[in-house]
Amino acid sequence: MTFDWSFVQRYAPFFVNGTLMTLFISVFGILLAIAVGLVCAGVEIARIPVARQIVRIYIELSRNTPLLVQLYFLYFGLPKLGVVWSAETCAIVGLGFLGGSYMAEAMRGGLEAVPNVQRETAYVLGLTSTQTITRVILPQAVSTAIPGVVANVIFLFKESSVVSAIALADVMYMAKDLIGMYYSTYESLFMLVVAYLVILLPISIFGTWLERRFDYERR
Amino acid sequence: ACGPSAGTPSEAKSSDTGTSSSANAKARSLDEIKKSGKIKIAVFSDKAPFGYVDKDGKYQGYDVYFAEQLAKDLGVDPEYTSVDPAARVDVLTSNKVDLVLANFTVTDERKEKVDFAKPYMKVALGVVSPESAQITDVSQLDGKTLIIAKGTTAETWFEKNAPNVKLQKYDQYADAYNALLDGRGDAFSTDNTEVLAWAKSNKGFKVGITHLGDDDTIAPAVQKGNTELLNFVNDEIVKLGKDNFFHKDYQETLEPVYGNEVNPDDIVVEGGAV
Amino acid sequence: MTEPETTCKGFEVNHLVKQYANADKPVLDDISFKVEHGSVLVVLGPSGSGKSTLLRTIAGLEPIQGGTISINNQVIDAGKPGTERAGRSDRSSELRTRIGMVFQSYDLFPNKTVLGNITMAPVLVQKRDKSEVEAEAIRLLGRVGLADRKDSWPHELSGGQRQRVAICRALILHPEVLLLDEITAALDPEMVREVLDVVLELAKSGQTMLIVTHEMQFARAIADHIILLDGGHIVEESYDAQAFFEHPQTERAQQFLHTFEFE
Amino acid sequence: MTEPETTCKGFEVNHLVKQYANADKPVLDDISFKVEHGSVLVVLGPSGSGKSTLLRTIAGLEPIQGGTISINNQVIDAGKPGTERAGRSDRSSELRTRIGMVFQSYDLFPNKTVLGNITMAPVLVQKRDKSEVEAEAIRLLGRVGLADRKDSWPHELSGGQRQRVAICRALILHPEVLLLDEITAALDPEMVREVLDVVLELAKSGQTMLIVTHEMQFARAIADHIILLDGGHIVEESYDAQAFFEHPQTERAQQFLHTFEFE
Amino acid sequence: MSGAEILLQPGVFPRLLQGLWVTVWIAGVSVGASIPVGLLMGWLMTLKNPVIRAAMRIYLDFIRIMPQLALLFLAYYGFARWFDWNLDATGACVLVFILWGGAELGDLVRGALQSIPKVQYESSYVLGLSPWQTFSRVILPQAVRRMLPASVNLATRIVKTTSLAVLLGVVEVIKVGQQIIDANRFQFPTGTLWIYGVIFFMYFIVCWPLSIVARRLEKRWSND
Ligand SMILES: Nc1ncnc2c1ncn2[C@@H]1O[C@H](COP(=O)(O)OP(=O)(O)OP(=O)(O)O)[C@@H](O)[C@H]1O
Ligand SMILES: Nc1ncnc2c1ncn2[C@@H]1O[C@H](COP(=O)(O)OP(=O)(O)OP(=O)(O)O)[C@@H](O)[C@H]1O
Ligand SMILES: [Mg+2]
Ligand SMILES: [Mg+2]
Repeated sequence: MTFDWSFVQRYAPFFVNGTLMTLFISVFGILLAIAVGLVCAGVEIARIPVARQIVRIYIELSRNTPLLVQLYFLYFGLPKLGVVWSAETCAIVGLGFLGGSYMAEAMRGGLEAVPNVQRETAYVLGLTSTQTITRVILPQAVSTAIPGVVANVIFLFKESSVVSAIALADVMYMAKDLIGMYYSTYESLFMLVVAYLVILLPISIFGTWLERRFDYERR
Repeated sequence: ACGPSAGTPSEAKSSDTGTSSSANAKARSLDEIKKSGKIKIAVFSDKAPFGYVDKDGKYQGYDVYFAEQLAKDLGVDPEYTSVDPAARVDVLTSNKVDLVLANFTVTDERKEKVDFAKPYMKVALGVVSPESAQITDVSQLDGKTLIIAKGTTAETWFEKNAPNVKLQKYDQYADAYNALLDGRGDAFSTDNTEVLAWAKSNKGFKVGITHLGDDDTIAPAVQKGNTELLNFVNDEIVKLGKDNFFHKDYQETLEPVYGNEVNPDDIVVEGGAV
Repeated sequence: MTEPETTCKGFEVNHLVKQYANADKPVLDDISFKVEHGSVLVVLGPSGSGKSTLLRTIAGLEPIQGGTISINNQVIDAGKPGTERAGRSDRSSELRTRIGMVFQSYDLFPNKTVLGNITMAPVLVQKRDKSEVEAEAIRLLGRVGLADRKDSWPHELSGGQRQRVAICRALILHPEVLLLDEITAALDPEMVREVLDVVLELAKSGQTMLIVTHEMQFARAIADHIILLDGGHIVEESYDAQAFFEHPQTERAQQFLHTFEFE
Repeated sequence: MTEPETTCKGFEVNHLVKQYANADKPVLDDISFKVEHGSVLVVLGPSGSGKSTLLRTIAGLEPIQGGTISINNQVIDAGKPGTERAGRSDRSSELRTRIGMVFQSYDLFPNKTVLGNITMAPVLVQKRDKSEVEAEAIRLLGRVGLADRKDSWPHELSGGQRQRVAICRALILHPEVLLLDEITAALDPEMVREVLDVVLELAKSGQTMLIVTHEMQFARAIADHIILLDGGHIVEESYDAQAFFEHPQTERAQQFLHTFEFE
Repeated sequence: MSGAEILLQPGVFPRLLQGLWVTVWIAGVSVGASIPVGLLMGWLMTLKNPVIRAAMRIYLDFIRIMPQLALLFLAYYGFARWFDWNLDATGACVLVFILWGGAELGDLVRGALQSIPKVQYESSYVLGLSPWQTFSRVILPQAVRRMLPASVNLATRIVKTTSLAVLLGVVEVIKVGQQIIDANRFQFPTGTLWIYGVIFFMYFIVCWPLSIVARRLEKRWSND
């Protein structure tokens, strides 16, 4: 069996569309995850009584169950309760649900890594609590949290490949589709690998740059 | 070592594990199959009444009924592998199974990749839709969403002949049906036998198009060039045809579902003669 | 204010009581002392005797359960029983800037340059003019021998350099009293020297200071006034460093000083 | 061996040269000294003068480029030029056990208890009987005041306790010479004292030792013999600690000692 | 009709448990086999040889950048044809999880080995231990401690990722669930919700204890 370049040329546009779908779902899913993560990390750091327990339970549930099952539950399970979300909504909510806990842990780690003496120094220098948070704590927390957040972003991009199971036409869906229709396994897998490299390599490189940019010890 | 199995006692995973490699992906000879005492057959596990797993976890259905007979005549036990529609070619080309008996429609593209035996069934495509918004003609689907399962003839047909239909593709039949039930698409298309059977037991749904495309045949498939097994299967089909075996199969597996709405001769092919 | 001359100009602690939550007795129990304006108090004591705690209560980092802390006769903190679990004192920003503190750990803000570290508080808190503050910062850096490092990042500095910057950061607010808690404990000997030389310099220039240190030679050289803490109390107090180190009065002090001598 | 009595019983370094890879000149350049059996050599010098390097070459941790290191006239390491990038010396296990070393950082094996730390090497390397070794370990722990901590884990000990265990771990091999590299540099003053007391004890019992320290009082008390390193050379050597500290001969030594004095 | 009753049907729970067993089996075998692979990879990653270094880097980065699902497809469909390597779906899953687990674990091993302070090697040398004694008695036990919490977390990730096996046709817990949903779709139209709900909690019950163990270990060993 030989590699059929003309097949690749013919169906490359499919993969471009698939890539756009992957980007669409991932970007919104990740933004949601970051928002959820911020709220949860805030709740945990501030030790808000009841909310804190809820956040703990959420984090355990989200971290210990697979995204595919979460998606099936949202997509096929919820309609039985009368809640019908579109596949896109399910995918974004699913990614946000899964990613939120990972983001929360990374951000909490960043905040907790700021030594207490930094807060004390700010106090002694007369800074107000807002000034302390914005000028002293957050910049340092961001610096420590970034590597974790970047790793999570890449992780979530990859996880998004399972949305094909709920009929969203992402790159994975395209690959499976072409294999199923034309039995062109090589070519489809080749385009799949290329598509993920095209999406994730720049993100990985950007992530490394970002880590450097915010690493006060190294720039 | 064997992987564990779930679902059925009768089903065991392939006996060669992931890390063991055979010299090549060459198909097993009849002798090898006999010697191993097991024939590996790919069937559906969620496509009642053709191939499904019943409440006791046993494989059942029209395809499985035939598979049981084949294995018996070969003097071995059947070992079933659950496949998705889209995987049916690949399980053969990569020699994961000896035989595919999964409602496999004979098409020209597929003939290039696998060898089909004589047919044991014939179908055309059908389209099922909610009674409240019946689809009775393909043109009604323009701009609408049609649910299909990946790797089925329905997919290929609509891709080729109805570019204005938005296709929503699922890996598995179970998912596709669920999507239809939840109103995620306007209709679902696959082999007409299948949709007929489904619509019959799902209130509120009706098969608006019963016959679409050419009349296709359904046949067992083996790896390309595995003539030994192919010949055996062909001989079986001819031999069984003499006893009207497939009508009996129909009675056992399909009739309880189709009732008398369908004429068995519209579906069953005896002795490989269409 | 028209206070009579006789009262203390400087810094004063009266009957201070400090207890940590979950502890069965106070770490500091009825501590009183005065530090005259322009003089240096050295606080000595074994590990765990409450030296750091004393400096932290004065800086407002710990709530106190009894007594008062005052600067120039103005009470800035008064003890309230039952506040063991309370947070930091709610002093105004302005009051806090009147007391400077440098910690043992190199606590510069890692996200700001040397200059940024020094100028942040005067600009943000005292609302002083940025260019004026920068000019003063550079002057201070010159005084501690770091004029050329103003644009360095904290991690590029040695421990000794960081502590000198931390001193500048405290000094630029013109604190009436400067608290130094074992600022050389984590340094190599040569760096210890360069930091302590800066502190000796400061003492000469008349900066009021409270110093916790384990460098006995240095303590002896700099102290105008010494207190020895143990078991929550001041066990010996002296205004004569020479006399304290050579002829300590109490047995506890003799025993303590012996730790630092061999044979 | 039937060496004449006149030769050195003890430990000797001759014309030692040590250069690090990528460095343009040696850290140690033609260093020679002898340490009589049962005596204590204190190595002084400013930071970066090569004190640690000297101890590490003696322990075999660094390859040397010239000169020899010998114990009781037996050469255990001879320099070879061009070995800057070589790994540790390929001394036999047996030879290595004849030189003990304790480092500044608390280097106990965190995965073994106190007893496990001490008994591992004699059992594994010297093939001694386990129960005999344990009995000796307990005796040694008693000597350093830790008899009751034999089943503790390293992380449960204070820094001072860990260093005392590290000393026991070295002593149980009965090394002919013990190298101590700033073993109290990371400790609180009280702990410094408890560790140095153990070392003083050892010196009295006749253990040959090479000590690097910044505690001048301690150095003065323990040294039979002092060398001051600077710029890769021995700039001053003395067999009279009293004299060295009070009337250092060279200007460099005066300057060095001044770092530790205030006013 | 309440869909929850589907769970009370005879055979439903036992079959789901059987499916779960397949999931756990794949994860267990993969994790078990990842350990030696990871140790080997980790050791290779610490080597200074530039060729090995680069090869390990590319291997690790490729595995990290490719979604597991893509790797599964590569292994299942690609390998059999490219190398005539006959893997069934379960085999492909196990292979991918070992390659992936081995790479990630290898990185943990590398990190752990490199985080052991140099003075530990030096103390061992000075005490006369041989290089092998040093590695087996001093370095390895410490490295294992350091990497254990993260390794347990990796194991939970592998368990979770086995859910992708269904997309290759492995009859594990999700596929069993789909079969049950399909077989009962006339009697229990809302069975979907309940079956997926139960599967959700089954994963949770397998992974959660591992997460707890990881957190405990982290706390316990963070102080030394
Ligand atoms: N945040 C705290 N909560 C409870 N107890 C504390 C706290 N901080 C300190 N302590 C206890 O208070 C006592 C005094 O501690 P402090 O740090 O003031 O001593 P110190 O004299 O500075 O000792 P060192 O010389 O070791 O720095 C100690 O027994 C200590 O354990
Ligand atoms: N592994 C190494 N590679 C290259 N240079 C080194 C290495 N270790 C030490 N040096 C250099 O060798 C010189 C001597 O270092 P060494 O640690 O022996 O000094 P020291 O006298 O022990 O100093 P300190 O009092 O700070 O411990 C220093 O200039 C140091 O930078
Ligand atoms: Mg203190
Ligand atoms: Mg040194």
